[in-house]
Amino acid sequence: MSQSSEAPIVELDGLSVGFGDKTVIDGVDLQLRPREIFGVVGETGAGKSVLARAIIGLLPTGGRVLAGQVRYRGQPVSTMGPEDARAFRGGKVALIGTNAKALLDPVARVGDQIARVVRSHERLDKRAATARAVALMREIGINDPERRARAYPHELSGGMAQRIVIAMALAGNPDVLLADDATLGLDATVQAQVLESLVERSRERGLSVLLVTHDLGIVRHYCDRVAVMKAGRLVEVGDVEPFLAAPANPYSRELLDAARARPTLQRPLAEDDRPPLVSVRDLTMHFAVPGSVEPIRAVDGVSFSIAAGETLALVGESGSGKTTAGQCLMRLLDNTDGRIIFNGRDITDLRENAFRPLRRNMQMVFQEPYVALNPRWRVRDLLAEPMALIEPMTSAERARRVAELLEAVHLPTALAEARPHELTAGEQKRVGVARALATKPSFIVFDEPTTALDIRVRAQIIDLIRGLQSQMNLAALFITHDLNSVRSLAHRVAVMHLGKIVEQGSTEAIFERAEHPYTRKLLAAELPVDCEPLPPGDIAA
Amino acid sequence: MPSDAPIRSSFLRPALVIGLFLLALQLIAIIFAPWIAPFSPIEANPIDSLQTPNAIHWLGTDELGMDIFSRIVFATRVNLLIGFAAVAISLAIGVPIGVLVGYYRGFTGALVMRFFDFIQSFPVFVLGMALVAVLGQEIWSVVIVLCMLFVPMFSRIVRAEVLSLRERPFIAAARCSGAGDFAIMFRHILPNAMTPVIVQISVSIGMAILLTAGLSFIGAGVRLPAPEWGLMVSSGAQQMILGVWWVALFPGLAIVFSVLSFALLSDEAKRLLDTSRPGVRR
Amino acid sequence: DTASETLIVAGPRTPESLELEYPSTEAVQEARKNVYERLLAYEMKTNEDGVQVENFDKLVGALAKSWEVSPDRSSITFHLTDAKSHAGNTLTADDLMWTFERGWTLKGTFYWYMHQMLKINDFSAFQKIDDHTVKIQLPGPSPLIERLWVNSDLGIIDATEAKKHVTAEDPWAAKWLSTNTASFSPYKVTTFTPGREVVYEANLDYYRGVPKLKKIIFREVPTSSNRVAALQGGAIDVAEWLLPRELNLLSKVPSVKVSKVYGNYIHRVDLNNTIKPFTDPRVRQALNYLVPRDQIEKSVYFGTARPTKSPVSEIYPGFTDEYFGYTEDVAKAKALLAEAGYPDGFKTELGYRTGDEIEEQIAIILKTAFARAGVDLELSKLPSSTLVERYSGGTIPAYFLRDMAIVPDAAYVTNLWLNSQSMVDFSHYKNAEVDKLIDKNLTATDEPARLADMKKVQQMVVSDAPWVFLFNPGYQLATRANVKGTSWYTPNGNAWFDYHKE
Amino acid sequence: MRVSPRQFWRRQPRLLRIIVTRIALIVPQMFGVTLIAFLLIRLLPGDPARLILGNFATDESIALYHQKLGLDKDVWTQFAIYLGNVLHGDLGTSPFTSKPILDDLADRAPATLELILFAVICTVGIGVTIAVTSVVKKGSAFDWGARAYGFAAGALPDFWVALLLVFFLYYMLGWAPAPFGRVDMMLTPPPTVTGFLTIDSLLAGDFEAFRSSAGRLILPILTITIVNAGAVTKMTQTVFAEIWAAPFVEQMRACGVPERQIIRAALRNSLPPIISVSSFILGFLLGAAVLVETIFSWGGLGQYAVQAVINSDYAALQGFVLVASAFILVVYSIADILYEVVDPRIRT
Ligand SMILES: Nc1ncnc2c1ncn2[C@@H]1O[C@H](COP(=O)(O)OP(=O)(O)OP(=O)(O)O)[C@@H](O)[C@H]1O
Ligand SMILES: Nc1ncnc2c1ncn2[C@@H]1O[C@H](COP(=O)(O)OP(=O)(O)OP(=O)(O)O)[C@@H](O)[C@H]1O
Ligand SMILES: [Mg+2]
Ligand SMILES: [Mg+2]
Ligand code: NI
Repeated sequence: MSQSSEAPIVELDGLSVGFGDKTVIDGVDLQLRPREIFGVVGETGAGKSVLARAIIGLLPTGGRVLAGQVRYRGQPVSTMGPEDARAFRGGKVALIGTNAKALLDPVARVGDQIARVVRSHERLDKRAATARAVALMREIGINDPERRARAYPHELSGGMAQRIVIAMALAGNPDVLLADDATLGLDATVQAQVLESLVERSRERGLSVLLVTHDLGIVRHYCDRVAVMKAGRLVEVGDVEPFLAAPANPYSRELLDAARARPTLQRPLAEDDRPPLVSVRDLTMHFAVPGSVEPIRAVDGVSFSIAAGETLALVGESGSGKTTAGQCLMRLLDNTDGRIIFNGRDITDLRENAFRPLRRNMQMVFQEPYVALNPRWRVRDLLAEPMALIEPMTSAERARRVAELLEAVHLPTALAEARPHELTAGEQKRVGVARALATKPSFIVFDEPTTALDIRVRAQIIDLIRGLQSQMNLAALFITHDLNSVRSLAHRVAVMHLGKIVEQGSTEAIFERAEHPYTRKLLAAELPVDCEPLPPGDIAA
Repeated sequence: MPSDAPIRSSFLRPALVIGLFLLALQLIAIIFAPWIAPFSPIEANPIDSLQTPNAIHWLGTDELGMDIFSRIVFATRVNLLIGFAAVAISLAIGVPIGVLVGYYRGFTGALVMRFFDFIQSFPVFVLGMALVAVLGQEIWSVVIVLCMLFVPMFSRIVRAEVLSLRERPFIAAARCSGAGDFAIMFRHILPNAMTPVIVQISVSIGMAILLTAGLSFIGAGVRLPAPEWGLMVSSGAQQMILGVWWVALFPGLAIVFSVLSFALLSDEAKRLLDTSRPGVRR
Repeated sequence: DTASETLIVAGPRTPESLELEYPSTEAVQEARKNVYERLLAYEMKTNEDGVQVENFDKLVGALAKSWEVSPDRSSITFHLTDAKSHAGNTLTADDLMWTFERGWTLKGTFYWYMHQMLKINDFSAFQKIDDHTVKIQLPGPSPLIERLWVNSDLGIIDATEAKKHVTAEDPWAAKWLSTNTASFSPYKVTTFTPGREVVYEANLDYYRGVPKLKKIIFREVPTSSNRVAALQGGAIDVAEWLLPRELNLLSKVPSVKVSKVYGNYIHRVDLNNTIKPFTDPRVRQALNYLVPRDQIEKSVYFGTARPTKSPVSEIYPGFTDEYFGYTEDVAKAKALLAEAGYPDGFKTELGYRTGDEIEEQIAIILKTAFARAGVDLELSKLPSSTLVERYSGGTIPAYFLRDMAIVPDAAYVTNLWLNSQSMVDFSHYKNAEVDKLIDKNLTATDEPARLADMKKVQQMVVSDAPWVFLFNPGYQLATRANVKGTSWYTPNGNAWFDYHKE
Repeated sequence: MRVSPRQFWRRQPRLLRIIVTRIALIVPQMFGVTLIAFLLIRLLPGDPARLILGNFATDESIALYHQKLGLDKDVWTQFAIYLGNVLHGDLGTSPFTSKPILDDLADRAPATLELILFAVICTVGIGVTIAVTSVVKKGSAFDWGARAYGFAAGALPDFWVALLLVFFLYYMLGWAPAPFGRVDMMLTPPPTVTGFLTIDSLLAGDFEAFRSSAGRLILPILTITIVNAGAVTKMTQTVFAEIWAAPFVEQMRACGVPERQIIRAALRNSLPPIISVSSFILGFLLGAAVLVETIFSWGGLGQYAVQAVINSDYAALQGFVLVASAFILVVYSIADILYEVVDPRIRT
């Protein structure tokens, strides 16, 4: 699909960008041709975002162009006067950033925000601009755009907010779109919808798109050409198909392999007639919303059970109630209704003091690794805290135990003295796991242990849990929306949707013979690197 | 690892240097007052009244011939004592109240907060005058007035922090790890709630100095002839319009520099605490 | 033209009320002087500074054009003059009777004079003889039977007008009269905004003639230096109650005139004679020996004050300073203290009034001066209400008091402050002999004998030293140079009728 | 279907709900304030009767006077009577002005309000302008100046600044009008309509009075502004700087929205804290302006309250506390309402 004959719209010529004395973009040459969709992949910190911002001439504070230049249709961006530069941004090249909610003015109606951009590039009165905004919103696939235009950002879902940002980007009629991880953090299903309409719009309008992403699946599905970025350099640039078939660069190959890894499914445990370790019946958790009559039904009559040594995966999109269910299990939330039986004992109505001794047997690894660790405490103290639940220990014993735990989660002993903010996200997750293991519990709730991590770190964590499973005969509730990790860890899977479990079964059964339409949609939204693209309609439905 | 660079460089910031310098001056004045001050700070010597600044009386004399420089030096003791005492007492009372009220939100807590609202909405100086009228014109009365203002302030700050901290996942995690209410409140939450409090401490000392001066100015402060900056300004206030400027000017400057030093230190404290403040490392 | 007929006066505070019966503050006394007219007056004379002052030896008629006192001095008959009130009503005996009955019922100032001083026990003492004649019959003789009626506290209300404002709950129109005037005086109040201003307008029918100043605007300017600045700047015509230092400054300004009178004020430190160590006269004497009077006179008063050498005002008949021997003598003071058992001194509290700069300064000077004999004063600045409560309740050992006795009579004065029966003997001074002499002379009518007795009283009091004698601060008024006619009366309030502008 | 009161409530417009909620809160708060103020004020030492009666006090007349003031009854009866009177709009009569306290307050409130309203407007206007300029021109000399000012202003005692201004601008240079009173003593104040002399004199067409009253406002307002604008500057700087660095500002820039528009949008986002700090300053000044009032002989509420304390004038002090609290509550409520109105994220 590449049109190599035409002159490039945007051209990077030996561009280097630095922050202080650190070079972040290092001599990048790149040409963006008319009407092409160009993918840029690479791990965190590779310089993808900085690259996109360099193109639009708006480096983050402290950033400097060290060498080279960016040209738009031959004209160097750096030579534009302030007014030209303003008109250029949004009018010629538009940027779509990560985390759309933060990109919207929280106290302005979204329609007005789009109209504001329209009026920045065109002389229009307010009404005409608003009308244009509504039209753009409709174009980008927002239902009932007239009403939505009057909404404030906080009233929108993440996917919708992302569409608004796309509409803002399109509002100035640019030739080039720079989409910087535009769908990061969205649910797989929503991500697919948003990307779909973005690409569709671009093709319709004949725009060039620079699609920055982590996900090779996305590249495979949408891009014409791709560049792999590592530490500020483009290590490989080429058409997508040959690249996927045979990446030339070893780093590219490594990335591709990690993305392709498709573990074998866990077999279900052999049936036995012992009572399950954890059993949950009709668990219900409603949150009263101040000022509203209707409570949020976060968990709405959920039943499942987990046998000793078994791992149950709880999957479902964001907000479906997975974390809430897990926290009810740990009695961090007082469930509205339903029973929780642990090890044959009904723990539903136990008071905190009575329940505390039981905590040594049930632990939880929290979703956000960082915020679940007291920022003022050292790792040593964080790990020692739960030990008070077991038995009195001398400080020497405690220190030894801390060392053991760190080893168990493959962390260097030296980290015992560190504070949480000195750790990387992967290390923080591991400290969380170690903390849960400190009391040698028989049951752990893992809440999204792999999200927001780089592909390679993700694999390490999965390995770690897998190891624990087999060594300690640990029962686990494994909450995630990363289907790949479900494959490698779960014996059984429960699919949650809007507070209810819509389908439950062995991992194999769910992945291969899903019955419920929602399950199928969830599975389909995964954009694998190695299978045929699905017809778009199927996803957006 | 926390990079040492920003912290070290922030020690050289001019604001910090000025703040510490001014603080050091005050400490010197407090400790060495009798040696620094050339005259007695409380003895009237009417023969020398209202002398313009000169070689003997560097900053002049007031209506009763008391040496303004000596009084300013000695006043440092009074003013800072009041400031430190008020803030220390308020911290000791206000912080635990804030933690409890924030952690156990209930009717009592709401009542306490409403009471604080009342106290805080009461015009400062009228409250001060009334209290000093009830309690007598003592240093401790002024301290109590200030505590009435600061306790609600510290409680509020702590409470606000606690309210948000108690919902943070690490509290749930601590509970999972078997921490009881007391441990959660005072071992987990409190240390995390202290940053704004620490910043506020310094600000409050400054406020205390200003308020003490204001109270003295309207006659609800310490007892004459005790040297106190506000009182000194007040004794010169009347004459300002008649051209006698030095009596009010210099003690006022002392107030400004003193409060400024604490403001600067508070700002630097905020900055220092901020650098070690959590930020997810990617 | 109106500018020369309008006088703008600035004072520290506006009167609290126009009521005759209660407040007895300086501001109220001044208002009364202008909005009420009394029955009798003293003849005026010019003092050495050109100020009109009262000649206490010669009484003249006011609203009473003539009067008779019975030979035993136990009854007095007033014959009224033809006076017109602000409302145009003519003065009659009914006005007097209503005013007297009102005062008798309200138990305020009037009652105090009649009951405490003249010993009247029943209202029947007041009799209307005819429309222009009223007689007052005392149970016994009184030396004060005439002189009391000079006080402006005993002004006569225009009853016809006042009765229009009587209500069921308020049979004496107390509410209305506290903010309005109905009388036969030279001025009436047309605007009464306490805290801000009071506007007086002339009574064109005033019986002594039309006031030269048609309008007096009294503005409250609490800070004395602001009054100085305003006077210097020509924004006001008269500045009342300035500090000596300021008067000293103004006396050098040509456009301003400062008038001084050594009036009837007594400024002192009252010692509570029932609180240790002031129970011992030697301690009280010692303190009197410690006062640096010269220093205070120069540096605080700038020569506007004179030391008081007797409890009786120096301008009043019967005054003597011959027993006063308290010079500044530290050695003597120390000796007295040692004798009294306080060789190392003692610690005590000295109260003064919030906002009174003079007292504050003297307090600090006294602190330094007393420290020489080991007497450690703790200075308490107290709001006036608190100070008054503390000294009237007897809970403060020492405090400043600046007071005056309006009636120029030594027995009256000493009775007020030194008779142990008096409500305002706040120092709780008690000397049986003094009491006896005072009581006797409240009713005795033999003037020479009275003067002799009062001399004895002064001698005893000075030697007992119930107070720390300080100063007669005098009375001063600063005006623009074109304001003429300064006068002074015992209540220390200005009578604007005497003034005019050139 | 029957509509439950709750649902009915939910259906009302947001603004109405906010306002009604606020007003409903004021009533119990005012009751609490009345009660606490009443009890606290009874603790004040001092006996007004003595002060008023002076040398003519006798036990009899003092008792009579206490009876007149109602001081002879026990505290709770006094409170009940007082509350009843307050509900009927009667705050009592001050023995020190002989006037109904409500009249006294009504007479003095405009002086204070005129001063602090204009002062707050200047304070906020100047504070915000300085802050915004310094953030937008970060690192410039202006920015440094603004920062230094933000610090220094917080350290200035207002009474001292007032004195310095009087000394320099009035005594030395003679630029400022005399620093006592709200209007030249020679002039007759215009007839009272709003109580604001500047406005009343304009209404009366009396330009001399307007010039004089506006002139007299200069020094006190300057004092308050200099002292308090620093706090506004500092606070706005922090908030605005944070918003100025927010992704959405960057996004607007990336979309080519002109800078002026971006500043406006960012300022709009900084409004809530600016509103609360303004309301706080307004409430604070009601009590704190007493020092400035004293120096400029302003004759406002603050001075009235101070006099009331000095005289142990219970009724007047209570009246002041009541009116001050009501004022502060109203200001805070308005601020809360505005706060919620400008921030659509707050759920009601
Ligand atoms: N404002 C800044 N100041 C200093 N360094 C920065 C700044 N912004 C980015 N960097 C550095 O530039 C490098 C590249 O960052 P960039 O955000 O472009 O990475 P990325 O590839 O977009 O990563 P991600 O996938 O996490 O978005 C990183 O090392 C980062 O630390
Ligand atoms: N404390 C709370 N108060 C009110 N609503 C809540 C509360 N906690 C969760 N919710 C709501 O409950 C619903 C389920 O939330 P939950 O965190 O369990 O989802 P989740 O499946 O874990 O989502 P994610 O994948 O994003 O973690 C959401 O709509 C959420 O807004
Ligand atoms: Mg990025
Ligand atoms: Mg979750
Ligand atoms: Ni009623």
